[in-house]
Amino acid sequence: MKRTDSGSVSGTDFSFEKGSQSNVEVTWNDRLRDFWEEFIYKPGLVAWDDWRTRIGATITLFFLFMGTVGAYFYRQPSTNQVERSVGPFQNPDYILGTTPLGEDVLAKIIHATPDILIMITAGAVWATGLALLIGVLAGYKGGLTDRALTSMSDVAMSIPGLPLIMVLLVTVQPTNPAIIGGIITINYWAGLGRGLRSQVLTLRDEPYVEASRTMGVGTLRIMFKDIIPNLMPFVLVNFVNAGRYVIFQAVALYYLGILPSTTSNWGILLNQAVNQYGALFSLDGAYLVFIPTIAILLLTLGLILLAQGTDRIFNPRVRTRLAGESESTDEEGNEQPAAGGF
Amino acid sequence: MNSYYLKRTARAVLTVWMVATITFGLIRLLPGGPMQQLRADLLRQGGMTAAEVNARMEQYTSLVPDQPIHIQYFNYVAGLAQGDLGQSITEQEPVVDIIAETLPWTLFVMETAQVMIFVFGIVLGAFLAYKEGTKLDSVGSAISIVLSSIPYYVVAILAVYLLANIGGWFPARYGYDSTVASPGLNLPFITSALYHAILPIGSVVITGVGLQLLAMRGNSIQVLGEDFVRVARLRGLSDRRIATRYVARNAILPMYTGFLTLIAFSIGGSIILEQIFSYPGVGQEMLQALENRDYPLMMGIFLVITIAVVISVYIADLTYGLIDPRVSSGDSSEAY
Amino acid sequence: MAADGTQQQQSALSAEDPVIQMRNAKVTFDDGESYVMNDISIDVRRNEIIGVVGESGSGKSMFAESMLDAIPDPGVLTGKVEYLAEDGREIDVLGLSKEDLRQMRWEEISMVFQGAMSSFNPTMSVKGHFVETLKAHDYEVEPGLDRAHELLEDLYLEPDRILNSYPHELSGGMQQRALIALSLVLEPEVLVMDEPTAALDLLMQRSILMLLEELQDKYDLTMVFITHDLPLVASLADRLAIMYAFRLVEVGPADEIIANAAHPYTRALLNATPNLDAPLDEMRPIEGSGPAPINLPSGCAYHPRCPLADEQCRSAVPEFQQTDADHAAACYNWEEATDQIPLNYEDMLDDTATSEGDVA
Amino acid sequence: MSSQPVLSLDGVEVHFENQRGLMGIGQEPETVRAVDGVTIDIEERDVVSLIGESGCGKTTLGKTCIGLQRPTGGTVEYRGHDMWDVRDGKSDSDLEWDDIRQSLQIIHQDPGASLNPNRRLVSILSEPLRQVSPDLSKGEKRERIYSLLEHVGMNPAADFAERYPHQLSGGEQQRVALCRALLMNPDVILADEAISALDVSLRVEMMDLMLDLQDEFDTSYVFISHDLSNARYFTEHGNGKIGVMYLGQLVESGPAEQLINEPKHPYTEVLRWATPDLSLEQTGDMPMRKIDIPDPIDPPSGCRFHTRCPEAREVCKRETPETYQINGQRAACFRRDESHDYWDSPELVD
Repeated sequence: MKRTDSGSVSGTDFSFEKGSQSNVEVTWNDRLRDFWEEFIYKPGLVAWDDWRTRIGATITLFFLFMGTVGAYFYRQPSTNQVERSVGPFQNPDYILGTTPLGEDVLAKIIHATPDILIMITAGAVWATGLALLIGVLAGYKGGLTDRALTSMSDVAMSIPGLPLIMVLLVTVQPTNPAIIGGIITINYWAGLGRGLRSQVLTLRDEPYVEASRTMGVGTLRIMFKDIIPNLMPFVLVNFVNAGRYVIFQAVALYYLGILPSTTSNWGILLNQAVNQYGALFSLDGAYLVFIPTIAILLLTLGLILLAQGTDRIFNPRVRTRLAGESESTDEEGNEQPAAGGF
Repeated sequence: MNSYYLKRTARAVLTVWMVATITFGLIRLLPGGPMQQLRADLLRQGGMTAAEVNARMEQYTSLVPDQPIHIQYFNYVAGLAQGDLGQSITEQEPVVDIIAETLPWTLFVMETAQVMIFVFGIVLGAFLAYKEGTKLDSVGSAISIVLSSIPYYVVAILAVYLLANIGGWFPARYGYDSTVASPGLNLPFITSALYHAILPIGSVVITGVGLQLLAMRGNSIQVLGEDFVRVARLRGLSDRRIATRYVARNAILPMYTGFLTLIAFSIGGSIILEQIFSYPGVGQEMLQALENRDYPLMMGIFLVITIAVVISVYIADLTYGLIDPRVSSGDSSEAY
Repeated sequence: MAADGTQQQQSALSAEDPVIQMRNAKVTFDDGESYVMNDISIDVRRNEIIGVVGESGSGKSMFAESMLDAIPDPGVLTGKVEYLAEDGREIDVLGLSKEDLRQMRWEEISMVFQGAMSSFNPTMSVKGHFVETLKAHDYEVEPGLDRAHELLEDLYLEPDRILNSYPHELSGGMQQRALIALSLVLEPEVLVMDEPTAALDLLMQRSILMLLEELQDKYDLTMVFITHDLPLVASLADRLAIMYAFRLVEVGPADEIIANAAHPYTRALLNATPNLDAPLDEMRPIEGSGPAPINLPSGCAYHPRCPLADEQCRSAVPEFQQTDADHAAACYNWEEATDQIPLNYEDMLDDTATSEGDVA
Repeated sequence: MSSQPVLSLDGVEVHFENQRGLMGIGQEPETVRAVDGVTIDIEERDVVSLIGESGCGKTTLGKTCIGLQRPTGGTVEYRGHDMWDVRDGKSDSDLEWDDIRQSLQIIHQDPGASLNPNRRLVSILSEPLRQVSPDLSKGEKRERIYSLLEHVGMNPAADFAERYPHQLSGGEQQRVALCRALLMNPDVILADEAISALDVSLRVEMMDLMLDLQDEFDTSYVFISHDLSNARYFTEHGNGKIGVMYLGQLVESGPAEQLINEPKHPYTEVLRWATPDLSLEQTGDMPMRKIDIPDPIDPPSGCRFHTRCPEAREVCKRETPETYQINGQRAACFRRDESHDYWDSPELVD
């Protein structure tokens, strides 16, 4: 049937003479089941399959547990609460030993974790979020916005991190860990933004993005439906790297005494070990240096391993293979069998 | 001048100018920022009229405090061009001289460390790529992951602790042994300086090489899978030639841009390293300036460090055009 | 499985003056469970252009790579591959040591791949590729570059401009021709080409084929041209070998195969490719799809898609049978194929045959 | 022919400026004249094929037709109204840009890249329905998607709908791309080399499918290909016309059978020579004087084909031939005009 009016699709839309008319309605629990399967069950399956993610996830969950439940139950560290200068694993009440001021080392480690975790999440979310916004906008829009945003991130990128943070912290004197996290990654988003921009530049000209544009799909919807999902592996890896950067900088700032030593932090423990307790000059004070080091190492290691494993989550091939969905036999038959190939 | 280099030069100059403006902003406009706090300190000392305070502040920062902003800004930039960054409060010396003394030490440690990280990362990364799938490969990768999970300053502390204080094999402090030599181009000074630099450089390299190694390994494995490597083997080229001219050469390209951003953050990181080794670098000066509120020195160092970063990134940027022919013909945005 | 090495009686497969002899060549990736190239025995004749045609996934690339023993690991090549040089040397390719194999490749047999762009080192000029190849085989560079100049001129390219530019500065067609020149710079006797022009558009493809024909006369080369595009290679090749499901199914002179292909698959392939001569409504695609190496149908692999399939086809793999002087097909019922599967360009064949007599 | 063409392009030009020197100053910018003065009409339920070598501007022209590329010269009219005036709100017609946009769709060459790897088919195919009829419930959308999938031979549709693109073969992916375009109920679909990436035996199948669906969806096709035989098959079945492009200009156009059997332009004869056929009789040597296309930045003077044309003469270097009309066929070559002084100007020899 020929469409009468010009172009616009009014009542006379097409209907199929042929084709089965099975009516299909989508119930509410279908939607829920889809959501569960899509975002929790399958990614979990993929994550667990790779040994790196398994270790990474266990370590990170351990710290999460320590930061929440542990901090809630275990006693606050305070001076002279226990016997002084006891080595680790000698007494079950204070398993990790005590400081020369009589503080329980395990308490200090545990109670530093909540702040560190908040700082990491705040800093990483701020850096990745801003980088995603600027990178995608500059990459997709192009032209003047691209030039402006790129030169802005050029400047931010070339300002060395630590000195800038120091200047800001000295003037702002923040105490809330979330703000500290944000300030620490004040210019970290620049490098990430540039990486995202170049990825978006390639994605923007992909046929499926052009097809969406041709269908008249809005720019925002294209960004969130077509471009960002394909960036997620890159974004996630850098989200965790931002976390690693925050840990390193935060501990350094506490160690240097720039951040107030009122709150507890592994950096402060290190600072006290080195400057006050003179741990560096005799072997028996070694545990005061090694314990915070191991804490930092473990948390960072957990994050890095988690990142390396998770980019497979966003790869649809891996997700379907693991979830047991059948791989269609390729119609032309691919030249190389699953095993080898060239 | 090829358009690519022209664009890069323009971008470097623009960046330096914008950084200078931001530093000016940080000093002058930040509420509770350095200038206000300097005025408060001077008033607290007491016994000075407002005019005297202004004169003293002008002496330190070579800026007349109550002039309209744009004139101050103009003087600031003009002063900057002639290298006048004001005067340090604590050391009563022009900021520029202090920086001139200390910046070489920082650049020496940090740039050597970066170059070593880059070289080791490439060589070991390519080596592991060739050994992909073997036990050595998995062990090597695991070690690099663990090594990159420790902050360099923690390794520095451990180095001072175990290798210097307890072990005694290396000097734990200072840039050179003043008893043995005096600064100058004489051999004892150079050997002593090198001897003192081993621990700082070592701790940065050990923790930095891990990520670069893994990145290089990933790139090399990807290049090894490319057709032109297979065709090269069919053409009978020697393995050595393929490993260097084909695999390493193409695997370095993406690494180079990562290396650029590393320069920026490493110079910033010198502050804590020099505090641990009390190394006479610009980082330690910055820390002391921060601790005793010596704003002119603090902001001067901040500006110089940033410009040093911009220049080193600019140099690396120009050389990038040499190793990737595709760039110098057209301006490819990923270069930076 | 097929009887072991069928010797002289299949004249289509053997040759008086072969340059390459392949006997029961097999390639497997999972040590024997499935074969990506299954029991190929054929001779490549000296100074001939043989076209090897097959849909993607039929094992034709393996056939090309096995001539240089260049199967990528973990692939394993078994059987016998003999190279008989012009000066009488007989070289068992699979028996060669690593160094001898390195010498033989490119000096005796060289190869051109499909993606020219990905066959060049992006950070090196085209000249760099020529020089390092000459040096790797201890040829003097100067005379080698003169040869390169001549080759590039034969290929309608300006030698100096091409040599001094980087691969990304050349168009697709130029890169492919530079690659062909690079593969001939050591004056090999055999040039194996795996879909060399597939990525280019038609006019460039045909032009390159013209140039290959001229090069073959000038340097009296033997050429093995692998492609999925039958009409394209039909005009260039002296002989055609059709592959299906990792086996050879038909071999014979090009015009013979075009005029009366014996194997049902070849006839179906000829009917399926759109070309200018066949009347429009008779073009029919081949139903179904080529089998994967793992679940290979029993007996003749084509029997699920073949209209002539009978019990015999389903049980045993057909032997090669002589259907004409120099033309053989591996099919039990090849006689009925001619009348049961008409070729849709029959009338075009009749008038050209009658008007000029000799079609080739 | 029907009343008003769906699309009519008049003297369309598309020039790309790439900046050399710093931000445009310094060396003057190079202009690539991708499309240089093309006039063509696309009727209702029509098939127009554009053929030519890569780099001749056929894709750019195709994208200009469906409004993805803004022309730098000439006009592109959709049902009589200038498309880009509507876009800029300057047009008097009651048409909105969204309606025009939604009625001109595209299918790409590489099936693997034309579907978002991260979305299931059902989500990919509900996108067009969301644009065209937003009020449909999720159930109705699925129903319509299932019936179209079965219509193009992908059943059981429910199973295919849940799949990701990487779980489909090249042929299936291309059919989904076709479904996506058809669900927009478009007036014109640009098939940009839509079948050249498919395996030989699948090409005919895909072309047949596109032609069957043409009647049902009442859509025209702009079919781009570098292969004359594919274009001929598709155009002949849809009884449309073929346009031959060279360096941004339409050198010849006309009904498929006429154009192939009696080509009126030397370049079409060269393309005809390049199309392999099974009769094997025409060998002959290289019909063109040069293989490579001249640099599009400064195309040859006069008739742009004169540097490679086997019939080129001195006059071709100086003058640019206008388009001659010969009973339904149009060709831009002096040879079509007996009285032109081309015939007595000396042979061009380089």
